[in-house]
Order: sequence, then structure tokens, then C-alpha cells
Amino acid sequence: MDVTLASILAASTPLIFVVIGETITEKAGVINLSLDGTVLLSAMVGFAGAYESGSVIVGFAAAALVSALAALLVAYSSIALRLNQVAVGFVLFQLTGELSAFLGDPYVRIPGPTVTYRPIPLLEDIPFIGKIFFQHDLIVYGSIVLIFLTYWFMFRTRRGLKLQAIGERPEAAHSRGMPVNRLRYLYAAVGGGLVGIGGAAYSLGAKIGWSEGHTTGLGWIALAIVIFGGWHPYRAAFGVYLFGALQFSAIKLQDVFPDLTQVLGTLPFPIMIFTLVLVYSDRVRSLTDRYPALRGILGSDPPSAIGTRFDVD
Amino acid sequence: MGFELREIHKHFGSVRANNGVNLSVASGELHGLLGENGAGKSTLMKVLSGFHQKTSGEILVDGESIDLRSPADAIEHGIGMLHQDPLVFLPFTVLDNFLIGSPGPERLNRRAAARELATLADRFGFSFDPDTPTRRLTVGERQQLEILRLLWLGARVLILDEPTTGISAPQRLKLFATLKELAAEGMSVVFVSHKLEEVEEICERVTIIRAGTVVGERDLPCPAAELVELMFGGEVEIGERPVVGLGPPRLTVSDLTVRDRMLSVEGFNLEVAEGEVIGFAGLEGSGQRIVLDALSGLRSANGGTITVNGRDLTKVGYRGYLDGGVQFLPAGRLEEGLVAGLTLTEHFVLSSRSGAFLIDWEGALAETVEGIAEYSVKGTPDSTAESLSGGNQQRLLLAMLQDNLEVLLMEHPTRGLDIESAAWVWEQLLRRREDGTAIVFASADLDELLEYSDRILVFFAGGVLAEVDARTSSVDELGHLIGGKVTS
Amino acid sequence: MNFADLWKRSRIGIIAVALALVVGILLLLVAGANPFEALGVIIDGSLGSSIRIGDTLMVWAPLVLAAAGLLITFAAGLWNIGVEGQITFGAIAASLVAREVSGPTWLIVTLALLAGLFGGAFWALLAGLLRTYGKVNEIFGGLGLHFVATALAVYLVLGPWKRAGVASTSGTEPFPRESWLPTVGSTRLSWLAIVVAVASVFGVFYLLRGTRFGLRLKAVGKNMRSAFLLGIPTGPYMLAAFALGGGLAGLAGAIQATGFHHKLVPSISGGYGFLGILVAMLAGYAARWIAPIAFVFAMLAVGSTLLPLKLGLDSSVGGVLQGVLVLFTVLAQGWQSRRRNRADEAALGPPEPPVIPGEVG
Amino acid sequence: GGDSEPVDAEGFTFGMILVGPQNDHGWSQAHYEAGQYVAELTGATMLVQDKVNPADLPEKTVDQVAADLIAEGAQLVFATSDDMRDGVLLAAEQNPDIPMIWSSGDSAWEDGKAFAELDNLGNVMGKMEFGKMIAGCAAGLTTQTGSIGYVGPLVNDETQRLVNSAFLGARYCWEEYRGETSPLEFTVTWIGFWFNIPGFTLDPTQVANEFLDSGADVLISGIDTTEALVEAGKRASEGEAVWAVPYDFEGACAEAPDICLGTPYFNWGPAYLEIVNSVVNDDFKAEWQWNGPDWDNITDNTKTAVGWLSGDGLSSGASSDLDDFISGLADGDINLFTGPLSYQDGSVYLEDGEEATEFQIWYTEQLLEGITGESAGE
Ligand SMILES: Nc1ncnc2c1ncn2[C@@H]1O[C@H](COP(=O)(O)OP(=O)(O)OP(=O)(O)O)[C@@H](O)[C@H]1O
Ligand SMILES: Nc1ncnc2c1ncn2[C@@H]1O[C@H](COP(=O)(O)OP(=O)(O)OP(=O)(O)O)[C@@H](O)[C@H]1O
Ligand SMILES: [Mg+2]
Ligand SMILES: [Mg+2]
Repeated sequence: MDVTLASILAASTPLIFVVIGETITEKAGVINLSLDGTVLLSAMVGFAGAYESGSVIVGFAAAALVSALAALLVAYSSIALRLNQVAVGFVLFQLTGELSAFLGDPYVRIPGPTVTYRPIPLLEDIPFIGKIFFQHDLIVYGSIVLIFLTYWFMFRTRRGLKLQAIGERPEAAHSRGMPVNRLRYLYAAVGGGLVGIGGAAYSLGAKIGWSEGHTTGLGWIALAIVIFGGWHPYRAAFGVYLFGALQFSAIKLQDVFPDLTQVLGTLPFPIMIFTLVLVYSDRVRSLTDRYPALRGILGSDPPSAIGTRFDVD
Repeated sequence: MGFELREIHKHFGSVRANNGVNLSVASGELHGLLGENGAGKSTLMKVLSGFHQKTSGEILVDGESIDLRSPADAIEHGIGMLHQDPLVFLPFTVLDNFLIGSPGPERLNRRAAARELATLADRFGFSFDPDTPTRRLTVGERQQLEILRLLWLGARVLILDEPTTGISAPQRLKLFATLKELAAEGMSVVFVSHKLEEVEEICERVTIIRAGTVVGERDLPCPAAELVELMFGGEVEIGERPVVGLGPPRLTVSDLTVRDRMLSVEGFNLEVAEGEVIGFAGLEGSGQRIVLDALSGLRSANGGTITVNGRDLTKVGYRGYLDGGVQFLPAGRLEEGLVAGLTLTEHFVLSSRSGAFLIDWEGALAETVEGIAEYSVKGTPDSTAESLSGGNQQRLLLAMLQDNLEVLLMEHPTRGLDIESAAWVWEQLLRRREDGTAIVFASADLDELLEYSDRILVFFAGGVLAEVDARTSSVDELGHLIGGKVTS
Repeated sequence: MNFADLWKRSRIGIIAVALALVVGILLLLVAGANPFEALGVIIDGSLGSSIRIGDTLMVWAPLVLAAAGLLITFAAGLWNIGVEGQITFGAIAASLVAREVSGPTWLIVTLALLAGLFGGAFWALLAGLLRTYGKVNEIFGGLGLHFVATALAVYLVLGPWKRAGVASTSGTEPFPRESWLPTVGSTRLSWLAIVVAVASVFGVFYLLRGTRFGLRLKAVGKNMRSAFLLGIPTGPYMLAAFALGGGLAGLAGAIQATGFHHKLVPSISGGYGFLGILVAMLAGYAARWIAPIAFVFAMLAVGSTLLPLKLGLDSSVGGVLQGVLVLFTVLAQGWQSRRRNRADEAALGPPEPPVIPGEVG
Repeated sequence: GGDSEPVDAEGFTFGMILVGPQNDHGWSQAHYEAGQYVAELTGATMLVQDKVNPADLPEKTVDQVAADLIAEGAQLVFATSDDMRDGVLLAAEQNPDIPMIWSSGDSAWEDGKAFAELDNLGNVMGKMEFGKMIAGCAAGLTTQTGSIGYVGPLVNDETQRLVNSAFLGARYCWEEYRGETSPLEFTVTWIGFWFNIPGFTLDPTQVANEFLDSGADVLISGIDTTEALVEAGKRASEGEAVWAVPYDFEGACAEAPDICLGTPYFNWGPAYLEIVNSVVNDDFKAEWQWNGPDWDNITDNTKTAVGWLSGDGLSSGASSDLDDFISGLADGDINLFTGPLSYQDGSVYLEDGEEATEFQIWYTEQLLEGITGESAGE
């Protein structure tokens, strides 16, 4: 049991970075629909960077850079060019995915550097808990820290409040002296960078190496989990782990439903998205209106200004 | 802290919202800013608070010229503004709203902030639960919160843009007491309103602006009639109105109840005869719009009945009303009337009630050319709706109306139009009235109400405060009534 | 359209194509290939013989159908990203007919195409209902249904429709020959697919240009509130747009199943739904450009499959070029409108529906 | 086959259709390198089209790719996947003058179940059941937990045959060499295709992970790619005692050599060389070839059709037992396809003492009793 949980934790690590990154970007009001492609490209760039330099740090940095650039392009198109974020995001999804295949060809299935296993002394010996949480590599620990750190940043710091403000009501943020569009660029880049780290965390950790289509589909699921997670780091993380658990159970169930295994493997995708139907249904809405305590679990209010642009004057 | 505005111009594209405004307010002064809808009051204040960048002019604080590039600069200089619609973040808690944008160490100390909020609130007799979402605060409470926040940030010039819209009478009293107290402490307060009574009640001086320029400045008290004249451009000659024989009732509303999130209108009754024109007066948000929505089927009535020509339409829904000959022209021409991106011809096709599947473009073009000529729309059949000027958009909307309407409902039918266009629009409307159409319109323009209505209902805070006969009323009387003041 | 207008439009196109070419050439140089040689291979690989022209047209047909269908949903202001799922479900429905119905070719083929049409429409209607009644943004509802349709195809291929003794996602047993779309000569080109695709382009052109329905749909897409006030029942119109757009996508799926693979495979959509979105964007959401742009895309797709063969390049070159082309076109539109002081957004065409997941605008 | 001298085939062109990428370190790369081998020896030109499957190359079917290759001058076409059945049958029918090979198929086997009368379509396959028995033996000799996981591709006669072989080898060595009496756990999980196609198949990385989590310490890969080895290598680097056996390609151990027990691999070169020879010499016959290992030296790549290359992960003790096993197979002392053997559903596969015929081995309808996992059944 603890072994399985540890595996789910490790396998979910990249998606944590992706989902938290996109949550931050969307909190600022920018939706980056290109995730499914940028995760692929950053997985490729991460591996190639680490392979060429011999250092996983270079790999992560290169991946973060590439993915941040993609997110910045979406932000720029919206802020400066007044283009539709969805349209630009979609084109980038296609382009970055194809680029990963094109540029990644020399790196297919060759051994390269990986993140190293670093169990934490003493803690790793705690029964049960030790196996689950303290026998991993640094990037896994990093993902857990990231969840708490993001929560802390968003809800416990001044800058975090500003981040939420610019995505919620930019004109109000502007009237309180925040440089809305500059901050949107900043958080698009930060979120995009985290997405890139997530991509590299696949090719350097959770799913070692590079092959074409290495992470196909996971970007879409990340976008769905962001919504499922109600733009809250804890709930988003819960969504990621739930998805991981569902994927593992699908494998376990091959014996029970032989015809359905492959189908079960893909089901978490629609399940995640159809949870949204429930979350948005009037009945659940009225329930959360009546019992505000439930809103934390069932509510999912998007940042009000998501996907829109803000022009001063 | 005093401030001075010199020759402020603010243009939005071709709209000159402020056209060389001068205004000076001394430290400790409670200064009123009066003007009709669209006069340019909010724009001027947004320039002063750094929200908008002025097109030209100079801003001085304590005699020194300052450069405001953003609201952050304004706050730095001690200028804080409470916007017409309080700019709070609805899903966030009261405390977070208080904190957002405040300077201080990176790590939030909510407990300390809550204490400061409580202390400040105490001073003015306000009270907040710091953990409630702001969404659940009334508009008045949101304002109070914003005022506290601005004071906390060190505002020495406080601008309030129509702070009394949508708040209750006791809250208003509290607000006024607070403002007086602040002025007494040496703060400059600018109070923007079109409510004479309130300005009279608390301000020492008042500046009146119209069409983007200052038309007068007075010490208070000063005769209300004089202020009304300045605001609305004086008594307007009311021409002979044609005597139209009123026919049988067209529209009968009995005991109507409608609600929206902020406001509810209860027990509304109205009977409009064939060929009668009813005007709705009142400040924005006093209930006119939701009644018009209900009368056009856009909002379902929470109680009561609406009949047209004796047919009960209460439950038929918007399209049922359209079929029953009831049509509504809302004020937001590009938001709720025309479709940006579609051409005039396309608009004419959309408005025709033909059921044919294929469009006869040649026929439609001919019709459009005819319509353009008849309604003197400055545009070609290929112009898109958004490229028309406001006046021409309104002409287009009128041209698109069904021919034989039973009831025509309108909101601000001539807002933004020059005198000539406005007169022309009314000519068209009165023609329809002669055909028997019953007209109900809401307007902020008192002259318009007086000139074209038969009867005027004055809305105040969700109820009909008074019904006056337009033939015998005056701008002065209406001005008082709109402000909630019933003169005998 | 006057000359100035025409120049404005084509200037965007020229800048975009030029930039795309520059980037494309750079990428090819990076990959160590002679760009002109690569271009030659792509042209030869897609147009080099009657057979290859046929192959290209067989990619063109479903792509055009998907893009034409998307124009309808775009007109209604909807981002029908679920189009992939609609293709897949249309293909499943057509496969059911092809597997189960026996009779003369004309009968089976007609029924299969109809099944595709209705299957795709049905699947799109689900996304439409989620959008109009479930408040789920069509992007995410559509994606969810896309994954469900794929899962269904995988299930059928591995389960009830599996080959005897085999459980592989590689596909079902080929359909009986009577249910294959008839072809022209020795090519793989099915004239029926071409007829259906051409008809769809004309149909969509006239629907959006010449009918009251199309005009009202545009009004709904550009301003739902005004459209409603003009008396248009916006909910049903949006559903109708989904059904029509999905129906054409379903036809594309039926052609993929009965005219191309001749069996059901899980990846039956061929990605033409997503590609169709790019075609629609590049076409500026105008029906008259769909056919030529889809043809260029089909050329790139088919022609670049020869790159590995002849130049040792990866075949993803075609996809990269497509993406670069669309990206620069979209960006160029933005640059252009930024240069003009007054951004005339309506002319940019793309609907700007609220992207707030779960909120209906 | 595998004993013909290379002809001079300068100017001769053959085409190779691969289902996966040519650098997959597995099935497709083995074919690709065989093609290179032939080209080098004969001077012929090879044209390669890789990733020919509906997910990666939606715009082309196998018959279209064959047509492309022919148009580019190919005088012989190799379609190298079980998955290409429909396309290659169509292509052979449409191009009766072009000899073609469908590797791993049975269309040219007169006694087979799916004989197709096509004069220009032959089949080549290696007797990988030997490779898999050796792989199974290596796993059986190595496992500490007594639990072996097999990452299977899709279910068909061939893959069931290979799983059964691995199982028989593992059980034999587990019991005979190690003297274990407790039953060996042998589980197969199918991903649904020859390699991972996200969204359509299970992710082999996760399957491997799940095996290792649930106590298997040796993974045998039955798929075209190396995820099982990579994942086991990662676990080993974290200090776990786990091993893996990749598949298909001689160089497959490279991604995690330390824990690689060895590779059963296909060596298509000799058979393909012979076919090129026959086409050049104009005596091509559409035959069904099922070529065994060269028992004299199963790593002699000029001769053998299937081989076994031991990896660094194999202990020296296990290594000598494995050599024993291999020589037993070579001289016929060990024939694991001997009854009594039952299928999973309890039906008899081989009566007591019955030795399986080629037909019985090729057309394996189910997994054997003792294996956990899904059979195609029916
Ligand atoms: N952002 C803007 N863009 C374009 N025009 C604007 C903008 N803001 C205001 N205007 C125009 O400037 C003019 C002055 O508007 P302003 O809001 O200052 O009036 P106001 O006096 O505050 O009216 P009210 O009493 O109705 O609030 C109006 O014609 C308005 O339409
Ligand atoms: N988006 C636009 N695209 C093209 N032309 C425009 C656009 N907006 C305005 N115009 C043109 O600019 C001119 C000025 O428009 P504006 O709305 O300022 O007119 P106006 O003087 O206020 O007229 P009115 O009194 O009728 O409102 C008009 O001729 C109008 O057609
Ligand atoms: Mg105002
Ligand atoms: Mg105007």
C-alpha cells in the first residue's frame, strides 16, 4: 500500500508543477491553452538540455525558459495585440507539439542524465510515512513544497493578494496602484516556467527519456484539473493525485474487466471534466450558496477576468 | 491638504469628456460636484485619482504641480477615490479587500490588519465581520470599507463618486457624519452627485459642470432653483404639445413585483392608453430599468399581471411580448440592440419578421437604402453598426422597429444625441404615437421628460415616489423629486 | 470589398507567409536539409502523380468537412474543440452500418454517411447541451466528450468488435468491400468524398451568407444579448450550430472509416478536427478560403510523409510548417490592428466568447 | 535460411515500412538495422518509412506507403509489423509484380489458418519462442520474490505464444535449477498495442511501475520499446533489487545495462539478405519462413534468426545455469512445449507427453494455466 502510494506520488509530480503553474497563470487572468504542446516541448527540451550539458539543472532551466516564452507569447498576444487568448493558445498547442517531435528526433530513447534519488535520512525510516513521502528525488520533494509554497504565497502574502486581484477585477487592481498588465506578464512567465519544469520532470524523472508524444494528453488533463481544483493549490494537488490513483487502478483492473482496461486508462480524463458539470450545476451552486463551508470542496469560481484583457483608458 | 485642477482635458477618442475644467478645493473643505448624467464628473475625478491619464492640463497639490501616472502615484500623494461602483473584489473577504494593494512587509499580518480595521471602523461607528466575503456586503457597506481603506492608506484628499446611490437612509446619515468629521480634521472631500439635497446638506461649496466644462461655482447655501438651472441649462421652453385623443388602455400593469439582486419594486401599477406617452424619471438604479425589463418580458415578474390590449402577457416570455407587439429599445445600443460586426443591411434583414429561409439580398439592399434615407442614417448599407456614430446607431435602431407596435418601451432614447438628432428622434416617436402606439420611456434628461411625456412617474429607491402631470410640472419640481424630496 | 481593403487583407497574409517561410527555412536548415529540396519533395509527394493527387484529396476531404463544420460553430461564437470527438463518433456510427448492414454498395454507403452525419451531430449536441444547460464551457465539455468518444472506439476495437483471437488497438477487421466508398480508377480517391466535401463548403458558404438562419447565427455569435433582444432564440440556435457543425465532422469520420481506413481504428479522426481549427483560423473564418487552405494543409501533410523517405527528415516538418504559418498569420493580424489606432476587432473575425469555464456569457 | 552469400545488388532498391520509429531501441530498429546490413553487404539502396500506424501517420495507410516506396523505385517491400496485415495484403494485390514480405505474418503458410493466395507476398518470422524461453529462464533464475511481471503488447496468437514461452522457461529454471517448489508468480498486463500511444494504450511506464510496486522484481518486456527496462533501472538506482529483460533489439540493454539480464532479439538480416538475393536472382518465391536460432552460436548475426545476448545484470551463477539451459534447448533435451499443458480455462493444450507441432505453437489460442492475465479466449 505504502509502495503504491509512493509511486502515485512520484508519478504525479510533473503534473503538480504543470497544474500549479497554470493555476498561477490563470489566477492572473491569462489562460494558456497551449499546455498539451508546451509540456511536450519542455519535456523534450529538458531532456535535450540535460543530455547536451550533462546537468539536469540546465535541462530544467531550458525547459522552464521555453515554456515561459510560450506563456508570454499568449500574454503578449492578448495584452499588446488584443488577440483572443484561446486562439493563440490553441495554435501554440499545435506548433509546440509538432516542434517537440521535429527537434526531438535525435534524442529519442537514448540514456541521459536523470534526477538523483535522495531519501531523507531519519525521516525515511518512519514506518509507512517514510516510504510514501521521504524516499524520492529532489523534484518530488520540490513538488510537495511547491504546493504549500503556492498556497502560502497566494493567500498569505501581499504579492499573492495582488496576483489574485489582477485576475479577479483588473480595473479595481489598477485603481489600487497595481501595474496590471506588467504583473500579468510576470505571472504568465512564472506559471509558464513551472509548466516547463513539470515537462522536464517527466523526461528527467517520472518518465525518463524522450520519445515522440511522450506526454501527449496530459496538458489537456492539466487544464481540466486546474478547473477541478477551483484555482486553489490544495484542491488542484488533490485533483492531480486523484488522477494518478485512477490511472493506477485502471492497470489493476485489467483482470477484472479485460475488455475495458485501455478504456479505464483514459477515463480519468472525461471523469475529471464531467465533474465540472456537477460542480457548475445549479443544484450544487445553490447548495454552496446555502452552506458556504461546502464551497471550499464543491465550489469552483474562476477568476472573474480570466481570458479577458485589460486596457487602461 | 488642498488641490487645484487647471484646464483639465480628457478625451476618449472623439469624445471630449472633460474640456478645460478648473477646480480648486481647499484643505478641510467639503466640496460638491454637480452635473447631469454624462457631464464628465466621474472622468474628472478619475483623472485626479490617477485612474485615467489626462489629455492635458495641470494638477496641483498644496500648490505644487504633480505628475500622476497611475493610481499608485495618486495614493502616494494622498489622493484616494471611492468609485461610483465601489471597486472591491467580491469573492474576497472584507479583510483581504482591506489589505489588497496596501504597502507593508511581504508577509501578511492579518491579525494586526483586522485590529486596525476594527479600530478605524469603531471610530466612525461602522462594523464589519472581517471574514465575510465582500459579495455579501451591501453597497453602503462596501463604500464604508473603501473609505476606511483609503484613510488607512493615508488619503488626505477623498473623492466620493455618487456615494449615496443604492445605500439606505441610515447609512447615508452615517456617511455624512463621517465626511463632516473628516473635513473637520483638515481633509479635502469632493462629493460628486446629482442630488441637490445632499450637496446642500453637507457641502460648503459646489461646482457645477455640464458637457465637460465648469458652468458655475457657488457657495452654499444657495437657492436650489439656481443650481437646477445651472445643471440642466435653465428652464426650457416647453412647446405646445399636440393634443392627442387618448384611446382605450393599451398596457395595463397591476400589482407588479419585480426583483433583481440589488433592488425590488413592489406593487407597481400603471395604465397606458393608446397614444399616451409615459416618462420614467429617477436616478439610475431606482427601479426604472427592472420595470421596463418586466414590461418587455426580459425579466419575469415575481408577482402581478401585465396585459396588452386585454391579453395577459405576464407569462409568455420575451418572444411572446415581441409577437404581441411590445418592443424595447435599451440604452446600450451596441450592447443590447445592435450587433457589432454586422452591416446595416444585415441588421435590416435581422429585424424583418419574414420567415423565408433564403435571404433576398437585393430586396434587402433596396429596403436598407430606403430605410437609410427615411431615417437619415449617415452610413452605407455596408457600414458595420459599430462604425456609426451614437446618433446614427439610434436612428438605425428606430428604423429597425416593427411597424405597428402596440407598446414601445425605451431607455434614454436620446442619450448622447445632439439637439437636432434628439428632436428628429422624437418626431419619429410621436408619429408612432399618433398611430396609437403606447410609449413608455425612461430618461435622465428632465427637459425631454417634460417635453414629450403626458405623465411622468418619478422613481426613487425602488418605488414610485410621485406621478406628475408633465403639462404642469417643471424641471425644478422634477429635480427635487428625483433627489427624493417631495415638495408640497 | 474595395482595393484598399483587399490590400490590407492580403498584406497580413503576405507578411505572415513570409515570416512563416523564413522560420520554416531556418528550421529546415537546423535539421540539415536543403529547404528548396524539401519543398520540392513536398510538392512532388502530394501532387507528383494522379495517385498522389488522389491521396492528397483524401486528406483534403475530411479536413474540409471538419473546417466547414467549424465555421458554423465559430459563427455562433463557439469554440468547438470537441470536433475531434465528433469525427470519431461519426466514424463509429458509420462503422456500425458498414459492419452490420449488407446490401448493394450505394445503399450501405448512403446509410453509412448518414450514420456519420447523425452520429457527429448527436455527439456535438451533447457538448451543446452541456454548454447551454450545464454551463460547462464548450472547450472543456467538448474535450471531455472527445476523450469519451476515443475511449468508446478503443473499447469497441478491443472488445465487441475485436478480431477473432486478437485484442489490439490496431483496429477492427476490414469492412466488407461493398461498404467501401467507390474510388476513381486505380487511385484511392473516392469521388463521393470529394462531392460531399465540396457540397459542404458551398452549403456552409450559402448557409452563412445567404440564409436567415446563418445571419441570425452570426448575430448570436457576435452579440448574444442583442440577438436575443432581436427575438432570436439563442439557445436553440447554438444547439443547431453544434448539430450542423458536428454533423459535418461526423461525415468526415464516416469518410475516414469507409473511404480511407476501411475499418475502425481508435485514431480514426486523424487529428483533422484540430487541424480544421487551424484551417478555419487561417481562412479568417471565411468559407471561401477553406477549400484552398485545406488543400495546402493536405499537401503539407501528405507531401511531408515523403521527407523521411527522400531526405531522411522527420515527417513532423509538415505539422511544424502548418503551425508556424497559422501562428504568424494570427500574430500579423494583431500587429496590423495595433498599427491602426482604432482596432477594428470585428474585422479580425475570431469570435471572442468568454473563456470563463463554466460561465455562459 | 541465413546461409546465402550476398549478391551484388548495386542499383537495386528495397523499401522498408516500420510501425514505430526507426530508433525505438526495439522491434522497428531491429528491422531497420537488418535493412542496413543488407544494404551494406549487397550495395542495394534502402528506402525507409517509419512510424506507419494510424496514430502517428494518419494521412497514409500501409498500402499507400507501399505505393510511395514503389513509386520511389522500390523493387521489393518489407512490411514489418503484424499490424500491417490489411494494408500489405491490399498492396500485394494491387502490385502483383512487386515482391513483398510481411514479417511475422502467416499469409503465405499453406497449412496456416489465413493462407492468402498471393504469389508476391511472403512471410518471415523468427522462432522467438526460444528467445523468450531463455529470457524467462534468466528471469526465473534471478527473481528473489518469485514474482515476474510481463509487460505485454496486445493479445494475439503471437504474443500469447511468446508469453507462454517466457513462462515455461521461467518455471522450468525456477524449479529445475533453483529447486524451488513454491509456484512462481507470472503475471502479464497488456498495454493494447505494440508501443505506447497516449490515450489509446496503457502507459507502459505505469504498468512497469505497478508491477514493481506489487512485488515483481523481474520485468520481461513484450513490447517494442524499452519502458520496462528504463523504469526498472530507475528503481534500481534507488536501491531496489530489481531487473529487467528487454526485447527485440540486440542493443536494447543500453538504457540500463546494470540491471539488464539480457535481450532476446530478432536478427532479421540473414533472412532479408536471402530474400534480396532471391529477388535480384529472380527466383523469389512467396514462402512462409519461420526461422530458428543458429544453435551453434546464437549470437552469430550472420546466421541466426533469433539470438540471446546476456546482460550485465545476470549473476555468474545464473549465467552458467542459463548456458546449461540453452544447450539443453539446442540439443533437444529440453522441449518445454511438451504435455501435459493446459490453457488458462482448463482446456487441454497438450496431452501428457505430446510435443507441440509448429501449428500448435504458432496458433496459441490462450495463455497457459499458471499465468495471471487476460487471454484472447473464445
Ligand atoms: N472609458 C471611456 N471611454 C470612452 N468614453 C468614455 C469613457 N468614460 C467616460 N466616457 C464618456 O465621457 C463622458 C463623461 O462621462 P462621465 O462618466 O464622466 O459622466 P458623469 O458626469 O460621471 O455621468 P453620470 O452622472 O452618469 O455618472 C460620457 O459621454 C461618457 O460616455
Ligand atoms: N469604430 C469605428 N470605426 C469606424 N468609424 C468610426 C468608428 N467609430 C466612429 N466612427 C466614425 O467617426 C465619426 C465620429 O463618431 P462619433 O461617435 O464621435 O460621432 P458623434 O460626433 O458623437 O456623433 P453623434 O452625435 O451622432 O453621436 C463618425 O463619422 C463615425 O462614423
Ligand atoms: Mg459618473
Ligand atoms: Mg456621439
